[in-house]
Amino acid sequence: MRTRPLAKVAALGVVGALALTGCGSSNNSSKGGLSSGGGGNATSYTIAFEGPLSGDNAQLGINEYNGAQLAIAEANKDSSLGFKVKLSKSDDQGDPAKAPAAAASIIQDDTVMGVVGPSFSGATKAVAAKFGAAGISIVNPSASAGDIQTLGFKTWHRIFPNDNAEGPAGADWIAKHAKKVFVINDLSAYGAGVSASVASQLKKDGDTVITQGVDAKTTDYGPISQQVVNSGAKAVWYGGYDAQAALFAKALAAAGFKGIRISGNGVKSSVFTTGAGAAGHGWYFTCGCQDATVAPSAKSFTAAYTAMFNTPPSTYSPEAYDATNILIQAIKAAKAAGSVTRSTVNDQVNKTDYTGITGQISFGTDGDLPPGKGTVNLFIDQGGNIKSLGDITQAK
Amino acid sequence: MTDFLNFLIAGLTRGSIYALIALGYTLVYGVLQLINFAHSEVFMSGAFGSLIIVQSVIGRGVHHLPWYGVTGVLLLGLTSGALIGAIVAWGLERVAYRPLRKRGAPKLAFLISAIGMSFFLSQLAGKLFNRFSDNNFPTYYNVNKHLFDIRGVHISLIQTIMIVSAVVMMLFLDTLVTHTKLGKSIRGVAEDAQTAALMGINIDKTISRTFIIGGALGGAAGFLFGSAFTVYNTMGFIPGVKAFAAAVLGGIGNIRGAMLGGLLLGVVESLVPTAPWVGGHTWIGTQWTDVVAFVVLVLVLMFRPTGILGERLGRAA
Amino acid sequence: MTSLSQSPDVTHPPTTDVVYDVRNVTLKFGGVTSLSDVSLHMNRGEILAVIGPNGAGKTSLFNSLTGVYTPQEGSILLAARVGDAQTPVLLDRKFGPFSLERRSRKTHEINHLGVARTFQNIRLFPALTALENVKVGVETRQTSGPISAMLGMPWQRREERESTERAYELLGFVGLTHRANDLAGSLAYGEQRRLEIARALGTEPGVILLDEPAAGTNPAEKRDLADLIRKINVEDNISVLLIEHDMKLVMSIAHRLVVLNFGQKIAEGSPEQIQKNPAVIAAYLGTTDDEDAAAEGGTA
Amino acid sequence: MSADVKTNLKRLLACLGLGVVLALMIGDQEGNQTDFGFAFKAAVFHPRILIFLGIGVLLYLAMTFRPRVAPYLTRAGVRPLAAGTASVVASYGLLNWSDSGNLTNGKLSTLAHGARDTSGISVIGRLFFGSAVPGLYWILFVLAIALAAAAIIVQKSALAWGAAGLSVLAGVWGFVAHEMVRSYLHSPDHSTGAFVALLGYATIASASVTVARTSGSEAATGAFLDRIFGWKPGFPLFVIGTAAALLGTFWASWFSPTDKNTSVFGMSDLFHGYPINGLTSAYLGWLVWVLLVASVVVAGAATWLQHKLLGWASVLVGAVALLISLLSMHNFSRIAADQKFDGAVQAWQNIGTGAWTLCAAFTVLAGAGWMVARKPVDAAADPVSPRPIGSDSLVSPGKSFAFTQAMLVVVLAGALFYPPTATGFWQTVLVTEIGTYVLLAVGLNVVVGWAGLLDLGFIAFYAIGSYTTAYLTDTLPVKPPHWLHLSPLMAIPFAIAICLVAGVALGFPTLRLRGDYLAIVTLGFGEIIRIVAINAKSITNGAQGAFGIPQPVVHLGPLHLKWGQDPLQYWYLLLVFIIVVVMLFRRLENSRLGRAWAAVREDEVAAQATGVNTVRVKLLAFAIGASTSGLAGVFFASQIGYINPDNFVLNNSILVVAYVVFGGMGSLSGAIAGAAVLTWLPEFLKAQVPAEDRQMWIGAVILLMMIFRPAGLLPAKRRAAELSGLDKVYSAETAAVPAGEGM
Repeated sequence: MRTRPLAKVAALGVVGALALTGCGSSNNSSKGGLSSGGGGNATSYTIAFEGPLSGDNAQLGINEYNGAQLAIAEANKDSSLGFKVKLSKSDDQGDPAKAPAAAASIIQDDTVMGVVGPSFSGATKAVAAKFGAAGISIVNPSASAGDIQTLGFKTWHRIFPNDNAEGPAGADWIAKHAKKVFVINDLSAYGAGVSASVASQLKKDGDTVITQGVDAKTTDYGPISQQVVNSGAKAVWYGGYDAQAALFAKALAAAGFKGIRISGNGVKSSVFTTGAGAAGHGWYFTCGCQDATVAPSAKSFTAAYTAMFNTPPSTYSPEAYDATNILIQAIKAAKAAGSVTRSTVNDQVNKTDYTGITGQISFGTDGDLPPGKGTVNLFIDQGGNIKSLGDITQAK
Repeated sequence: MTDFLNFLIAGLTRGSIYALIALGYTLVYGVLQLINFAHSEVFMSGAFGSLIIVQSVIGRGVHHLPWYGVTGVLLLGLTSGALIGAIVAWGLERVAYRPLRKRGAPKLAFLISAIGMSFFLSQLAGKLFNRFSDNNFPTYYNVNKHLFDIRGVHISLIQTIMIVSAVVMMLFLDTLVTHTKLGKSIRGVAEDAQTAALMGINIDKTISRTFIIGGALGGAAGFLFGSAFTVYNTMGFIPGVKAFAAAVLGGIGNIRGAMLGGLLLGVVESLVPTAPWVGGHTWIGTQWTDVVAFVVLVLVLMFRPTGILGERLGRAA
Repeated sequence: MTSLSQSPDVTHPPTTDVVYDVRNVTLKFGGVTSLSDVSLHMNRGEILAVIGPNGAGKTSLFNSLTGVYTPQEGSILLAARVGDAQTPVLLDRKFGPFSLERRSRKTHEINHLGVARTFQNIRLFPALTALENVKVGVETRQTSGPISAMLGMPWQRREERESTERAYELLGFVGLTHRANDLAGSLAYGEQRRLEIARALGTEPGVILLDEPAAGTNPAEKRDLADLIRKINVEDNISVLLIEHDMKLVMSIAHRLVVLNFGQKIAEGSPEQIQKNPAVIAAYLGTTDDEDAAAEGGTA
Repeated sequence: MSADVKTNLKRLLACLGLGVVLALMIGDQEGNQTDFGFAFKAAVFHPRILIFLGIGVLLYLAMTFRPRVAPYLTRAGVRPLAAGTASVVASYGLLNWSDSGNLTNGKLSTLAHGARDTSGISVIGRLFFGSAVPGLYWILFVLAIALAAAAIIVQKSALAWGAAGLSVLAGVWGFVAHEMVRSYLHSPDHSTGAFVALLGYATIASASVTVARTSGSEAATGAFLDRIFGWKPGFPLFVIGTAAALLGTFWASWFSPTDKNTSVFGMSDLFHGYPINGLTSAYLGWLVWVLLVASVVVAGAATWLQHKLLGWASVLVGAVALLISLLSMHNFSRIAADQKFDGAVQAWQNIGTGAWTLCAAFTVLAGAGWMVARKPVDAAADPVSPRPIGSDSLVSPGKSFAFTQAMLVVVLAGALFYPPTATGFWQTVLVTEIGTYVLLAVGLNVVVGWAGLLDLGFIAFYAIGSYTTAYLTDTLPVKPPHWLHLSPLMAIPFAIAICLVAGVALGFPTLRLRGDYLAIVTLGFGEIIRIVAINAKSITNGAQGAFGIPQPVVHLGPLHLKWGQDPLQYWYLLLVFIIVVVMLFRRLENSRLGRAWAAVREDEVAAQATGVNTVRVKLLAFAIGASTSGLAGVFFASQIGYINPDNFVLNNSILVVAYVVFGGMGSLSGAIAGAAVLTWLPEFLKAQVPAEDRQMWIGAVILLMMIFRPAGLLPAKRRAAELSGLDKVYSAETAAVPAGEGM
């Protein structure tokens, strides 16, 4: 009988190819060789980050990338892990149209076992199916749109409460204090989404709601602030990101608004507190995350982050840190269970039960936090420091 | 009425910034018949330049200066902003315009080289400075202090500063163009460059100086804008586009037109979407601000195809 | 309610042998009056020359006749080709009895009515070849649209071929066949003048308006030009309206002359009559025969 | 004399300034929040500034001594030497030499660092990578160009022959060394570095040979190329095609890059015993050789003898060979996929470079035949026929025409058969960035390049096309009537029609505005469309956008095509779109309308006086441009499956204008090249500079292009005549607006 070369070779498989490289370098001296990265016992896996690293939203991406970098650095210091982790980055500029190319460069790298990102909901919707087809697990640290979990992405996960969870919680709290609320969004996917859910919950709670949008590229918030004051609203919600919120806070103070000012997770950062200065004092934030001053792990995270990047952690850095750690744990679990492939890693991510600095995280079948999981906390800018007021449903 | 006046003042504040930037567009358009797309980066450079210079002279830790301190900060900021703006604008002309002029490039090539320059400058600034997360002027004084407060109508310090310095600079420019020798040569080049050259006007120098003047105004506007709001590397883009619209609205190439167009656009943006006279915040809504601005622009241009005051530098009104 | 009146605001008796019938036309720019109460008529088949010193309003008249400017007062009637009915150039938008706004027919409409023109400072399409310049003119009379062009429909190909043949004919007529595939911008001055005439002829005009065709040409070229104008007039049976400074040329080819000064018509008649007219001699012939007419017309 | 000193001083200062700017541009992301001025200190006070100042001084010297060097620069061989040097430097410094995931990056320096100590690689390879002399490849390179340069200066043919030999040695050695690494690493490899280096060295070698064979005469590279391509039309293509065919069969891998690099010789054995069909079996066994020889011989004979009938024969043979190859490739790759060989799940996967190269070679050989077959009879005999003055062929259809045709064939072969050999990343970039924007640029070229109207809101039509698709495929909150439920490709006519209407609607009120007024109004229009898309939540789903736009499907009789996640499928669809649009537009350019556009652009008043209805002509430009954009929008929406208003920002409109002008206004090939280069560049720069800096570099590239080549990359011949731009005197007719014109 003749041999069947094709079947013979096919049996080697992808793993075989990796092993080949490993073998090639095993007899090398320590000073180098082509496969030094993966040689010896220290196998190396890659976790990829996809997000905006250039363009208008680059700061957000950099915050997250830094968080991921810190997690990777800490993992590589941990000798008990049994493997090394590399972080690769892929820039999608936060633009759904540029996301497919960014995703393709991740997918084509065989060593990538999981993805942190994409940072934005739009980019996520554009590429999650591609990652799903490639079997790569995605752990999303910041794409908060309330509908992603319904779109049937196979390998997609999110580690924080989405807009539909965070918004209503904030709205219920506002309704306790004000009957007329001014809801402003920045016309971005995030701002508009979360503001819409806030507004609809407020209406359910019987409040009068005025909704307006102000483009995120605006710098002069004078007219809109004047409008808030004139409307006689007792509270104002801003859905958007920190830098714009800081400008808005200043304009609002200048216009003499005295009511409640509250915003979401996108604003809760040092960019806001330093940018707004005194005008930001007394702003409230809702966030589906733990209090960084209470949880000890979060404290050490803040210290390590500041030491590493010479700047305090900012919006979504902790989430990215947790997302990266979830992936590292999943790789570890997959390794312990036998084989590390994209699909086994994804299986392990599905089984995640992880307590990170932003909270206790596990995933439902749709990839989102299971219903009821993830408390939304209320925070306040107290003299330039962000302080937790605890669970928003209990908060005053 | 109170509301109306408050919105009007907010609009005038916004408009005076537009007008200051629009002057730069208009001046360059006057002499070269080109949109200087990189002018927004001149504005941005003025903001960064004044921020760095003011901070290094006065320091970051100083707060609540007395009135003479405030004046000092203002003068320093305006002059440093103007200086940096002028330098950048001069360099811009030398690098992105003059070589093309010498080669007789088509008109669009200028536009594209200016766009290239704009990308370059804003991203270089981003690379060098944008890691300053605290890109704000320190609170040397309370910018939002109400200077006047008459029956609910209030004007804050920064609004006063912005409107007054804008008006002063515009008057200065108007005088400069109508009454000085440099102004005459600028107008000459604007009217007919070839004839002007025959009359002994050095075209290169005049164009260079036009850029410098426009740059100085843009840089000063950058300081005003930066001290009122914030400073970042792409801060010039939106005000730049709006100021360009304002210049066209008033009649591009026309100095008084730029002033008028800027103020008008600011007021329209502030008043129309909010519509205080109908007492309603729900009339049009601020999410339509830019649409309102552009629709007004289109309407004006449909009835006056060369803007409110018409074209032509020096033939104002 | 608002309607474009097709009838002139002043009713004229029909005159079939008149190409242009201009009555009491006044054109103002801001405060400056460029044409003041000018009336003239142009007979079919004639070469009519309009002369006058710089700033007399000659080019303004041309621009009014071709729809570039809209005179505020007066009327202009046009019947360019043989058998055409008289058509008003100036239209009034009426609202009931009120005349709301006056506008001129668009330049290209007037061209389609059979009026072609050249420009004082040559205005060719320099980046097209000589042939293509003429084809642009010829093709304004064609009908095939962009879709048939994209799909290369047979009728479009036929039209393309016809326009090429016609353009070559015209180039031959003005003596430029050998420069057909050269860029218009690269042609010599005299050649450009002739090319402009060929382009104008391409639109099959009944009347052609030549704005200083001899400016900047040498004596030999002037002679050729005179021949060409006569040839156009006689062979193609095209009426010619001519602005020209060169008196020798004008007197040798024009059938009739109209003299403008300061926007007003001061004389009209045959070359002999004009040469003897004391008002003309005072206003014009005695003063200057300046070639440089840069300041004339619109900027006045 | 003092004026001279002053100029020199100015120049020196400018050069030093440039050095400082370079120092600011190159380096880490600098700046620190607490220490103002850190950025400058890090960039400027660090010793490295000396390097940049040194660059400035060098530049100054180069500029100052240019007059002395200039005579040498026109000598034969200088240009190819420069081109070769540039490509070798790019290959050594910028391009990837390996795609292995185990390397931090795939550049030569990284690869060499690892490879030189890897015992699994033969000593010949290791030597190249610097096991004995570190950086040997750079030394070889410097030696080769130094020798070549010396040969040019002193005109010694011995030196020139030496340079030629050295560059052949360096090129081939590098190529071989790379092959060794590739076979050792045994991982998929799409890197282009070694190949580009080989080409670069070949160019240097040919430059040296030219030097050796000529003596100091002035070189005119353009004329030289014309001579080569005009000598026997199609012959150069025959040479290229034959080389590619040999490369594809004798060198490159045919199957499954990861597991088994099987060359064409091994294919028959590999598939023995599998249910491949008879054709494939014959093909892998002997047919491929027959086809190869036949097409080479026929094409060679046709081009050498310039025989028309042979030319058609060559087209036929090439086409048949191509068809058979593709059929066989499909068959064996499907069989392999059935076996799950090397992770393949469907046909066409795992096919190596060799098979695709052979396909490209067949195409090029057929193209060579086509050039012979379609050679114009004899232009001189027919003086009356007009010569088309399209964007690309002003001069007579002789030599340059042949060059253009040959390039067209090569580009087409590349567009067809290069993408399958590229990485998934580049395939995606090709579809989502390059191809889409090429289509947009081709559309905008109608408006900006041909009709001369500055449109800064072009992306609005792209948005309209995308949203139309979303509407018709039922993914917007507002639902279409039942009978209007369409698949994306069926949405094309609707999108085109709606964009036509939108283009006319935008154009009608605004077209009486001149240049810059039009620019701001169109810009406003673009913004209005975007803001409406955000705010009209009940229609467009606002900022959340439309998700789930289905992928294209075609059901045409027996033909069932369904597009999925693979970017390649979309590439071929897009290629069809682009080719159709370009062909239609080429006809349009040389039609009555195209000339009318040119007339309006050149002189609107004269065009009116010649009877051109300028409003209609401009509206047509707007409408045609808009509908192209709408087509791109349909493609984009169904390709990506998700759209939101972020895709349609002002910046994209500005970028498309930049692409068109960068490429060369009014030239179809220019618009394509401009869009391709400027969308490729940011992705290429991903591997070269920090992500944040990319736009800065792109800005610098655009700026330099406009300074040194204001007419663009591939300028339109028509447009070139307008380079007097600013000096054009506008006469009274345009400048003055008479009192009655106020409306």
